[in-house]
Amino acid sequence: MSSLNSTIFKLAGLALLACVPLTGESFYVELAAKTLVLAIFAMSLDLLVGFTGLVSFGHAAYFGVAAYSVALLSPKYEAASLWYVLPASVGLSALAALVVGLFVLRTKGIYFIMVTLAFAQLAFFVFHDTPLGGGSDGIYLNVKPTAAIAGWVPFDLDNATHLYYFILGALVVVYAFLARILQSPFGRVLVGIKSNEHRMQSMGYLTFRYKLAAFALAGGLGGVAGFLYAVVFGFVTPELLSWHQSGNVLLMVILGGMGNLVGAIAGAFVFTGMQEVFGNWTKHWQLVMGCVIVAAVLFMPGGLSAVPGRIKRALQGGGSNE
Amino acid sequence: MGHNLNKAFKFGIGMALAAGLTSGAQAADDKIKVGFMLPYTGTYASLGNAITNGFKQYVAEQGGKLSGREIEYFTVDDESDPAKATENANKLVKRDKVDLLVGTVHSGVALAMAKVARENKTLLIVPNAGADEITGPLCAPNVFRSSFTNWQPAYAMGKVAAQKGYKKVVTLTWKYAAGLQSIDGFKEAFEQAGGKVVKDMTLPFPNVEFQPFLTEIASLKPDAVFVFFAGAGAAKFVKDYAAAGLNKTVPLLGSGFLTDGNLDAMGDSGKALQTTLHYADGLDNKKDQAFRLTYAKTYKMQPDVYAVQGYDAAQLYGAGLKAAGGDVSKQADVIKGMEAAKIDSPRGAFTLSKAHNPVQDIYLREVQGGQNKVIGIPTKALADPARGCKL
Amino acid sequence: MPAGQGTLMDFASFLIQMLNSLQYGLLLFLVASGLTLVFGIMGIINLAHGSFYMIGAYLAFVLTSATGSLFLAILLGIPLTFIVGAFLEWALFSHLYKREHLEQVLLTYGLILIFEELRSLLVGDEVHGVDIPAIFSASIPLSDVLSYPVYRLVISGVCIVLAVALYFVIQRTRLGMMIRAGNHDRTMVEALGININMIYRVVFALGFALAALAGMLAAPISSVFPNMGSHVLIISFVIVVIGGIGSVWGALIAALVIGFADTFGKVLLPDYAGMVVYLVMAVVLLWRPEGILKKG
Amino acid sequence: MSEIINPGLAATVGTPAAAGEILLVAERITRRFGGLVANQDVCVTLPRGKVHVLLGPNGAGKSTCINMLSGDLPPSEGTIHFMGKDITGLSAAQRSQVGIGRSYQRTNIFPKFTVLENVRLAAQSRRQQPWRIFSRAMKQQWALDKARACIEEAGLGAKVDWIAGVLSHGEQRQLEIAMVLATDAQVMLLDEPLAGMGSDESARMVEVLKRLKPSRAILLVEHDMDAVFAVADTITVMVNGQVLESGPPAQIKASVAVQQAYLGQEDSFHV
Repeated sequence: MSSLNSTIFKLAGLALLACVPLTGESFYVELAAKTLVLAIFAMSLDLLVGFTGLVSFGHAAYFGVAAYSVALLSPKYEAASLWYVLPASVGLSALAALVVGLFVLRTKGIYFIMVTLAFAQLAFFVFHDTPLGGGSDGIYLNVKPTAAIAGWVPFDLDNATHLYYFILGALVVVYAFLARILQSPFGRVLVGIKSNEHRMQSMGYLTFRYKLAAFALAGGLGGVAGFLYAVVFGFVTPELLSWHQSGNVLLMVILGGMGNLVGAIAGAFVFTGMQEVFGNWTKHWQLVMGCVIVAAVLFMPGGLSAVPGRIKRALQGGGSNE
Repeated sequence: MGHNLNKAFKFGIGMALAAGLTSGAQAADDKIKVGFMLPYTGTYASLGNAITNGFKQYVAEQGGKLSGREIEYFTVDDESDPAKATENANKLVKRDKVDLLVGTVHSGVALAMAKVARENKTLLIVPNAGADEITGPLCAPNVFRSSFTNWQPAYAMGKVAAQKGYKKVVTLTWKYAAGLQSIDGFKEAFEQAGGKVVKDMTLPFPNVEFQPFLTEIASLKPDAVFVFFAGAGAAKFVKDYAAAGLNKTVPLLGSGFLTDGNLDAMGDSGKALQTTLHYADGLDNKKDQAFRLTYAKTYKMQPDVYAVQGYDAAQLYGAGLKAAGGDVSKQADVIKGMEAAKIDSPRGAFTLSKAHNPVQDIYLREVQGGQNKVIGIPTKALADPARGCKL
Repeated sequence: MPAGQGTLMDFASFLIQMLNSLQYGLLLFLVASGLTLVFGIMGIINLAHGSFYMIGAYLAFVLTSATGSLFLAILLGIPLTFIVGAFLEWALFSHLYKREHLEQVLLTYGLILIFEELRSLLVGDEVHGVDIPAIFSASIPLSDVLSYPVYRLVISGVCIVLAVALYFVIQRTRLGMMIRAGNHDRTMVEALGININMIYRVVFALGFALAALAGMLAAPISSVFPNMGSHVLIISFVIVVIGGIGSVWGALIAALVIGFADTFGKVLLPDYAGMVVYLVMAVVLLWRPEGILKKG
Repeated sequence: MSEIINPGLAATVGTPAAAGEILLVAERITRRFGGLVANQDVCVTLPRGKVHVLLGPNGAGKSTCINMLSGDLPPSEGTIHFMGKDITGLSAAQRSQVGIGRSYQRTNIFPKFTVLENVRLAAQSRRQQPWRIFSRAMKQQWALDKARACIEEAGLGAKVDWIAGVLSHGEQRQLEIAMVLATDAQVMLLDEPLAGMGSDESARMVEVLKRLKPSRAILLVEHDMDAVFAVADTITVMVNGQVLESGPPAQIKASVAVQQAYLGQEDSFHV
């Protein structure tokens, strides 16, 4: 029954999201589009953090690599083909993750967290300092990619509504892709690595390779989000790769409860929601945000997805005192 | 478990919708809507506040109305974060539907704002960011600036350096647009007049470990050093420069931001430093005296160049509104009014170039007693060349 | 460096640049040492360490303004930050030891936001300077145009003294023994009847005080400004990774290496200066994934 | 315990292998931790069809020895050969792939997974196809069959769908055996599989071991003397990281040195 409900709720959520453009409020459509992009980003990180047990604090690097790829691969005043820049930018971010993974997966625990962070900083400086990236002021994407195939244009990314549904479609595809992968023997190995990597090794799994594959995959999916971000905003800057972005997406994953794809999506919505509400409420919204984060860690282990269960337990008088 | 997820999911959507509702536009049709997109947190927070104060001071001086219309303010903290710039600009443009967008300090953010303004045909006044492109290749009929281009003060300093007889100069800046464009402006004037820039050095923004560069300068022994730094980094640079003893043998020249808003932080090290900017302390001008008095009374602090730029943004808009009779829907008339305006600024009167950038006097200033005292006007009515602008 | 490269850098400049590297490296060490202790001994990943540095610098500004002397400011500041550190450990960090690193990351990330906003509310967003104490304000001439500020040498001296003191405390004192034991096996230490919670509190407070001291010492030469902690944080991470988590000596070596790489990177490869330190880190990781010196 | 021969196991249990064939040889393996020598010049030979028991007081170095054989610890000196091939430099995962499986002294399972999933993962390791990311793990019938067979074999048939973490201690040890079985290990290194088990469970485990014995080589670290003498073909006694004596159970039982060094301390030594 639970799984029936689950499907119903997922579809209801999807229907709700599909209705957003009907409001006609272009700002909110764009905000929702951005949140969906972040949701894809959060799901990609969840593959690492929630399912493989790899706490990457540098995931923004792959987001940024893809975003920059779009800007750099597109001609300055003409539209690039979507069918070329999308695979290319996603491929480049997966490749970047593969290379970085070769280094960082040699480390564990705290090291891994710090080393992923440091490599993301390296990527940040590649776009920030070298002639490649256009410096701290970033690069414009003057013309959005076109979806034309031999003269036929199935949809137009310049149209906000089309773009929104394109992103919503991408979200569904990435969700289905990840959900499917997690059911596969490959996915089961990743979850096994999270639970007990040592045992996986003693059972004959070369876990490094699996982790590397997961790292590159997550980088590529993060690249999908980065690609969409660049298309939505038409502007890329090194800040997209900054450690604050890495921290924010980690926050979304944790808010939603790790190892839970729908949770990651919810986390992205809660995060942008909090930013909006607090930001409109007070100039010192970051103080409120910080307090919420600290309180969430201290009093809400397990993330948002654990909240309903905790409330239920508390109401039944058997609340945990964790 | 699945059950919980979905509750979480619904919660997330609920939150997002709630966010939408609480922040929904609550327009009052009779007021003119002005949106400030400025830094109110982080490194540039004090600049954002000064600009806001200046703008509001002018409006207050007009009795809280421009051309008989009340002003309603909307503010967004841009955090000087280019990654959020487009979204933040859209908050004001698309959500709040402001009539005038004012912002910002950070050049990268300002470029993104200019893009949003061009796409949505919203009137934009940039009250600080000096990126040459905004009134250069990216200029637009609805984009104005009440401040300067990076090129302007640096170009003036290039002339000053040549006049002082320097032949060999080394430059140093953070490697970002504002710095590099300043260096270009300096070089243009200095080399036209026969000088030679022997080495350009850069370091990543906002890195402040200058020691290796000071050593390099000492070994090159130039006639002078031209730098672009601002804020905290500038204060640190000036202190390091003095501590290295270089100030005794190699004169330090800079664009005015080197010594603006941070003189207290640099202490004695800043003494007698010469910089060029479109504003200075001790201007012999009634408008300035009145402006400073009111500002000090209202906000309990001294105004700076940023406050002036905010004040002039309001004056500029006021001139446009007047031309359109207070009707913001006649944007073409507003723009015409702004283009034709002669702004009686505390910095001295200025007009706008075709590219919508001030044509203004650049002052040579010297740090004296904790102030940037004007000691000369090397270039009168200097206009930015606005290369690449097709207006 | 051979004389043939004189066009790139003459020998005197090279020596001065070496001095610059050393001085920068030692200051980095001071910040990173507290971080590596907290990482290594308590197993806590602390993103707020950069904020501790920022707090130190602002304390130096506020206390120097109030007392008129940087010495007094530091004398007051050290116990003050130590107490605040102990309090933070009690109130927040002590709940994190058995939590996952992820939650530690999150909580300390939240703390950064809180500290920055509190700083903004209490002291404002302006840039401030702190005067170098008069007796150290002189400079020593190194060449005909360049002199070296005495205060920078003083900072280096203080850093060296602190490095030696840390070594002494960790290797030769009872507290150090307990720290080293706690570093290796928490349950064993508890079995010996040692109050590990107290050790952790002291170590954390010490880490806080060290970072704050670095901020206080650096305040006169770096100025005091918003978000000053974030650059220091990342570079400290790199140092701890290179040196090996928990190794104070490793941190010292790594800090000097980074000081060297950064200084010469800026002069010789200006377009790639930002990346140089991270490239150094990547090379070290290839060579030794657990850092130059493992913990212990 | 039923006598069903499960299809998944048939291939492994019933392999007609030459009994007595030498599978694993460790020669003079030594392990140092800093200045401490945990194992010195230990030699172990494991032929197919035999159970080799490692005995010794706590701290004698039995676990270190198993860790070196399984690849969890690289030896400081000495060589290890499997079926004539030098495997000294192979990692634990690689050794598992050639046919060496182990269980751990401290229960080492996936506590949040079901019993079936624990063993299925072990079975899956024999035919890894990581590129097939779109097939469903739960539709790989061969792995499921094999997992169920091994669970049955280890005596956990009734608890296939339980969450591993809630099993009793003894059941978790059985689960470990099932996981080793599922990896088709030719050489099984079992670190105290009977620890913490009730007498019923122990007896059943001894039955399992006896049944597995003919087709494999088994190295057993165990304290339960009843069990040891019930299954052992060879016993090696270790003290202070060195081999004190090695031989058939009768020889060990009779050894004065062993009596003094080790068995003398054990009041439970009775046959």
